Amino acid sequence: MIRFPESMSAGAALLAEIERRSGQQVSACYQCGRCTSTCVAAFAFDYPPHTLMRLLQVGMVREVLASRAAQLCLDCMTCSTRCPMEIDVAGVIETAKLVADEAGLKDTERDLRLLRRAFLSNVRRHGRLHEASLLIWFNFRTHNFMNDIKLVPLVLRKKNFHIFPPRIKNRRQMLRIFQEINRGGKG
Amino acid sequence: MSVYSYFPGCSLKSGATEYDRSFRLVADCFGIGLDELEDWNCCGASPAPHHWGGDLGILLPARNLHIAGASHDGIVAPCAGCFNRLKYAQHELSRNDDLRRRTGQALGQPVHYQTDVLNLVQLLNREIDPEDLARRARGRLSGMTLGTYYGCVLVRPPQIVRYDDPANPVKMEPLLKAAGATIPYFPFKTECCGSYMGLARKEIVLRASRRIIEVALECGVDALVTVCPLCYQNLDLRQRQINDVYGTDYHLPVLYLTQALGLALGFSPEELGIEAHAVNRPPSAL
Amino acid sequence: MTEPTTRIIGFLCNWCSYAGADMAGMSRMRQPAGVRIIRVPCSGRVDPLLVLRAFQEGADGVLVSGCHPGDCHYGSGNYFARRRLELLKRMLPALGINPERFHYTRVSATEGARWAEVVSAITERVKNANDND
Amino acid sequence: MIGFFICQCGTNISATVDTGKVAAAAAAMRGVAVAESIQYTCSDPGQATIAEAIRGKRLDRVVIAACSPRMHEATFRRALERAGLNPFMLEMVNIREQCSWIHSDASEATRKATDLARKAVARVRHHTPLLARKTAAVRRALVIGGGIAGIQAALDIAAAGIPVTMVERSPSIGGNMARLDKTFPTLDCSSCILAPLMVEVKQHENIELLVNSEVDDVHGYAGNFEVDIRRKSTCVDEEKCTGCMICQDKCPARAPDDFNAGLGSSKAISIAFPQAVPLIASLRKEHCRRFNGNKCRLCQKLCPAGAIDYGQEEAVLRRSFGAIVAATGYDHYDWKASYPTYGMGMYPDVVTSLQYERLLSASGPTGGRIRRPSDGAEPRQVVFVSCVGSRDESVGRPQCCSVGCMYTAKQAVLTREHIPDSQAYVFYMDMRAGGKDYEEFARRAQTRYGTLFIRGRVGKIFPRRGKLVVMGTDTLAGDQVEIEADLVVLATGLDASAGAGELARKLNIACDRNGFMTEEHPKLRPVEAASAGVFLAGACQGPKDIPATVAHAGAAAAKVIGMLARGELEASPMVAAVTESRCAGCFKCRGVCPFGAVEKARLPDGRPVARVIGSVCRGCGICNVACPPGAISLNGFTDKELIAEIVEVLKPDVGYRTLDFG
Ligand SMILES: Cc1cc2nc3c(=O)[nH]c(=O)nc-3n(C[C@H](O)[C@H](O)[C@H](O)COP(=O)(O)OP(=O)(O)OC[C@H]3O[C@@H](n4cnc5c(N)ncnc54)[C@H](O)[C@@H]3O)c2cc1C
Ligand SMILES: Cc1cc2nc3c(=O)[nH]c(=O)nc-3n(C[C@H](O)[C@H](O)[C@H](O)COP(=O)(O)OP(=O)(O)OC[C@H]3O[C@@H](n4cnc5c(N)ncnc54)[C@H](O)[C@@H]3O)c2cc1C
Ligand code: SF4
Ligand code: SF4
Ligand code: SF4
Ligand code: SF4
Ligand code: SF4
Ligand code: SF4
Ligand code: SF4
Ligand code: SF4
Repeated sequence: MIRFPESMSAGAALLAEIERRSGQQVSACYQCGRCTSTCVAAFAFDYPPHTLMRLLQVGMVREVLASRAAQLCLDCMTCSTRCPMEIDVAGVIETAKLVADEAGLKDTERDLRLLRRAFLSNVRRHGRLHEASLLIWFNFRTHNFMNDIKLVPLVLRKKNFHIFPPRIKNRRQMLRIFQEINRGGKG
Repeated sequence: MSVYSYFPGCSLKSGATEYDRSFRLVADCFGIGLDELEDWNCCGASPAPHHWGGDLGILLPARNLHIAGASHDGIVAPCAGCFNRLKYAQHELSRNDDLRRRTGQALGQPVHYQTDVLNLVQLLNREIDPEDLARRARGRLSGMTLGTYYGCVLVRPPQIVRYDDPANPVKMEPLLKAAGATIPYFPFKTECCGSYMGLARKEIVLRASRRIIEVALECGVDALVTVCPLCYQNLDLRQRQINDVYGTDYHLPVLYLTQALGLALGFSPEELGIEAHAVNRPPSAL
Repeated sequence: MTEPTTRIIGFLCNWCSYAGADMAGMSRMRQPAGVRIIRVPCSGRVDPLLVLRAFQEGADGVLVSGCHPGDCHYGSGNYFARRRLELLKRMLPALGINPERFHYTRVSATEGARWAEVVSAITERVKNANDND
Repeated sequence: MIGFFICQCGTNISATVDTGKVAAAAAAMRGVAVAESIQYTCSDPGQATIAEAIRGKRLDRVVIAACSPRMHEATFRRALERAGLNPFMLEMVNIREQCSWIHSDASEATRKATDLARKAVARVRHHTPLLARKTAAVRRALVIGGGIAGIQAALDIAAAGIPVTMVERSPSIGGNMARLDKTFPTLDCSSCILAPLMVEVKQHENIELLVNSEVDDVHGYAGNFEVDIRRKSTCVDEEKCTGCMICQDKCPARAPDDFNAGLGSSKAISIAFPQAVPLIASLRKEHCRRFNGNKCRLCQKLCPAGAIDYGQEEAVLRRSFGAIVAATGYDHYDWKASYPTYGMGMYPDVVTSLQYERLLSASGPTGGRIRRPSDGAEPRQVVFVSCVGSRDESVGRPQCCSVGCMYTAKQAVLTREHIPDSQAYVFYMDMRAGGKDYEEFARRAQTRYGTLFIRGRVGKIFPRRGKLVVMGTDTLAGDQVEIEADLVVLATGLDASAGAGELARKLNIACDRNGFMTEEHPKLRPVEAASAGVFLAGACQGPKDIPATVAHAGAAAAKVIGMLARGELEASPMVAAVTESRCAGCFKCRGVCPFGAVEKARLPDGRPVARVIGSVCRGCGICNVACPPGAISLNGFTDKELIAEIVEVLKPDVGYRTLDFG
């Protein structure tokens, strides 16, 4: 049950933070559902995009932060370009995702978080991404060894395909960038 | 001759080498100089902006902008994702003093970020005169019906990428038409293909990409044309997975724009790397 | 009477603010006694020169009150008033008049309570306006 | 000689203000011949006291300190008039609402009342007698637009015996209502109730009907408008044409069918629709072969009435009117460019609500059978999409179309009536059914006619195997929705009619941000435009359904009748006036006047000066402030009067703190 005004005041600070960082006004949403209508990932969400907006409006911000939807959103911005109220829905969800990370809510969609982290540590180490090693690493972590393995020969057909990770030269600078980000806060 | 800083990005050096190759071939034909960016790094793709407060998604591409400096006529990023990240970084750097300062700190010197950032379609629109292209096209595309697939990040968010109509982009069309192809109205040209979920949440990608292929076939296209390696990967490399899951029997070729133009200019499918695609059965008219 | 009265000239438009002041009276809302109201058809009739004249003649403060945006009986009168009076307000310091002594506000015909508040608040501010700043 | 009367209002005033003391102070003021305190001034004895004093002491000015002038100024003006004085030689002092009722300290209230009395006495010295001027008004009204609004207004005005000219730009009157099939909430047939009224307009002895005509230019002012009306060339002699339609049948040149909203096609020479009024043909040159370099003259050869005249020229008529009613209605929002996700018009089976009305109508291109435009098949699944181009900030249209919900419910009902085994789906955001019996109607659509209402917007429409897939959301169920439709109907929003802004400029009236003409007050003056003598009727003022349109039009007619019935207009004398000798001809006044009340005039020596049109000026005084040489001033609120008030009320007195300029 939603209890007003408790729910509103409980979520007020977090909502204000999300609105400030995303630059969006959540109260402008009139629940038309257009964002949801063409979201390609919504079928896998626990709450569809318009419901995320509603939960924020009624102060149930924690539900949004802990939602699978916030993690699964592709940030494809389809919803944002179609919202009749010109709300950057993707931006709101994106911000919720960042706030959730900072709040240490790490239980949902662990695989996805792992993958994103793996990608970035790959970049941190090499400066560039190496798709094959990422795939293998990810499959090991998720114990799903056959995931996409059939694609590998298809990729190997391509000319100039690098078996070994490419590396950039100025890796010191790369590290500094990551250090700077960590210093900037929340890491 | 115009010379551009060329930012290939990770994809064009790994899973999408044929994109890199066909781009160089086409660029050569029209005297477009490409100077690969020295020691470029990954732009951060999708994960970076989702982590560590989001700023990583700006600092990574910022380094590339900085390296590009002002030396050329602009920096071109064929990968739609890279293009988006570069534009985004540029936008944020121009309005956020603190971010600019921090970026400078990480780079060890004040960041240079004002370089003109172009995507591949923009570059070709700028450098290729459609009439010239029509004269040189050897008819390999004529009679072919192509679906232009723009995807998400090439046109969105419109206020940042400032490129084409976000709801109905049309900038690829003049080039392909000049090359002899027929372009029907394709209503799914900006529907998302499922993005980077292929590894972790495959069902999202397969469902989204299947829709795109289904509608494309409904529109009678012989092949889809894209400028994004991720879109390519979801639509072509995973087409067999789609067939497995949905019991369909799709064989819809997916070409990079530069491959399609390359065909018109007389290069062979092998030269353009089309034969290495998952759906490599050439469209009937090839 | 211990304190000298603070005399404020109020230019009020007939349709909204003057009616609002009447409404405050009908509701018997106590107000400081120093305000002297001059009725005008529209705040757009208020010439900045009239405001200056009031200061010249010794007014402690001047208040112009008109309709809310969109409510003007003449459509755009309050818009003209706003433009002219904003300009005036910016010029006041140059004329040696503390801008705290001049106020432009909006009160509708039904906002009796608001009028009473405006009068009290502005009387206070004029009283406290320190011309040596 | 000034008379000063102060009212006790029983104890309303006298309990706080010492009226005797104020009267005594007033008696000492310059020019005051009498000063009296009266118990109830507005009562008959009170008024008699004043009248006596006016006559006995030969007063020429009167000051009354009592309640608010908003209460009794008119009462006392009449009293002055009855006593033989010009009614505008009165000045009131508000010592009740703005003094006795808001103060408790008697000495302070009394001092304030005295201040105010002084200011009024000073002011009244500057009063001059003002005369309410009367101007003759032309007893003829112009109605622009011949939809149901214009028709209703014209008939009402004409019924009062006032001649009307109706100007309609299309070849027939009837407007949008003529294109509707049945109307909510009663489902009566639109043309059955409209057609008799159209015919009545044509036949009414007091109505001059000019179709294929537009207003070119408007000069003058309330009571005396001079209007140029441009009659377009249609190559058909209206007097001769009998409406036999032979020309239309035989004409070889196809042309778009505007009446059927682009469904089907028409001919280069045609009669707009079978019930058209007047029933005459018009030729559209842009589609005619003869006018495009070919030889055809078929219509001329075949016309039994000899009505065809290829050389017919445009004509401009000039008419005089006392009042003008704008009834230009609405146009349908062109949704295509703004909704690429709905196919931008690429799919023939995505139609607009108006096109659907034509598909439903027995007089429509399908003879009242619902058929898909693409293949002529009868649809089973029909999806309605509300709010297309309405309530959508992303296409710059935040407004509600106000009729879409209801006409969509109606169309859903009619769908089931036409095709019993069909299913209608309505995507809606809120069901706006505010009128009488509207909600009940909408519920019946749901219960009796099985319409499925889905609360949510549609995101995309695309074709699949001969059908249209509609992707939307059911926000109540919290899930995505997909419907395979045979036909999709878009409830497109309403725009102001094309050219409404231009016409408004000619009429010197305003349009709102959505392009609709602006009324003077949204509640209390809903049919008056900001320019005197111009009235609004129907959807030109904002989206409206038929009942609201008819009520609005009737109200506009009543205002016109009220204005023109007496044959002359009485203008308040509290208007601006120009002292021509001072006027520099800069026309700053003209630039700021919200009502276009200032015109350019020339003195006999050719010098341009401003002149105020008394019947148009509304007395706001904005011009008074704008005039650099102080040539234009507002009667009753002159600079002199206002300055006298300021100076007098601030006269230094003991105990006052004054500002030290230095
Ligand atoms: C699809 C649809 C269905 C509807 N169904 C219903 C219903 O069932 N029940 C209901 O109550 N309402 C219904 N309505 C609303 C109804 O159509 C309007 O209330 C009504 O038509 C408004 O009448 P009007 O005379 O103000 O405007 P219009 O009907 O638009 O008439 C305006 C007239 O002015 C003419 N004109 C325009 N500009 C000029 C100019 N500059 N000079 C000269 N002439 C000009 C036009 O040619 C036209 O003849 C529906 C509306 C739509 C869109
Ligand atoms: C809570 C509320 C808020 C509203 N807010 C708004 C708003 O913000 N904006 C808006 O536009 N509208 C508003 N309205 C609507 C508005 O009140 C009505 O539109 C308006 O008052 C109707 O006026 P009327 O003269 O028709 O009826 P009424 O105001 O009801 O007047 C009818 C009069 O007739 C008298 N009477 C009745 N029967 C007889 C009889 N047999 N003999 C003699 N006299 C009789 C009554 O005593 C009364 O004085 C609101 C309504 C409500 C209920
Ligand atoms: S950005 Fe996220 S919520 Fe919006 S449409 Fe894409 S996946 Fe769905
Ligand atoms: S599209 Fe916009 S207004 Fe509609 S539900 Fe989504 S966020 Fe809210
Ligand atoms: S004139 Fe006004 S103040 Fe005097 S008795 Fe009448 S109502 Fe009361
Ligand atoms: S123009 Fe002649 S042929 Fe045509 S309808 Fe009129 S009378 Fe008949
Ligand atoms: S001249 Fe011929 S084409 Fe033109 S309207 Fe007459 S019949 Fe039709
Ligand atoms: S009336 Fe209904 S359909 Fe029209 S805009 Fe309003 S809510 Fe939408
Ligand atoms: S502003 Fe004054 S001077 Fe200028 S035209 Fe008007 S009346 Fe004459
Ligand atoms: S008083 Fe107002 S309405 Fe009259 S002429 Fe001046 S500005 Fe126009």
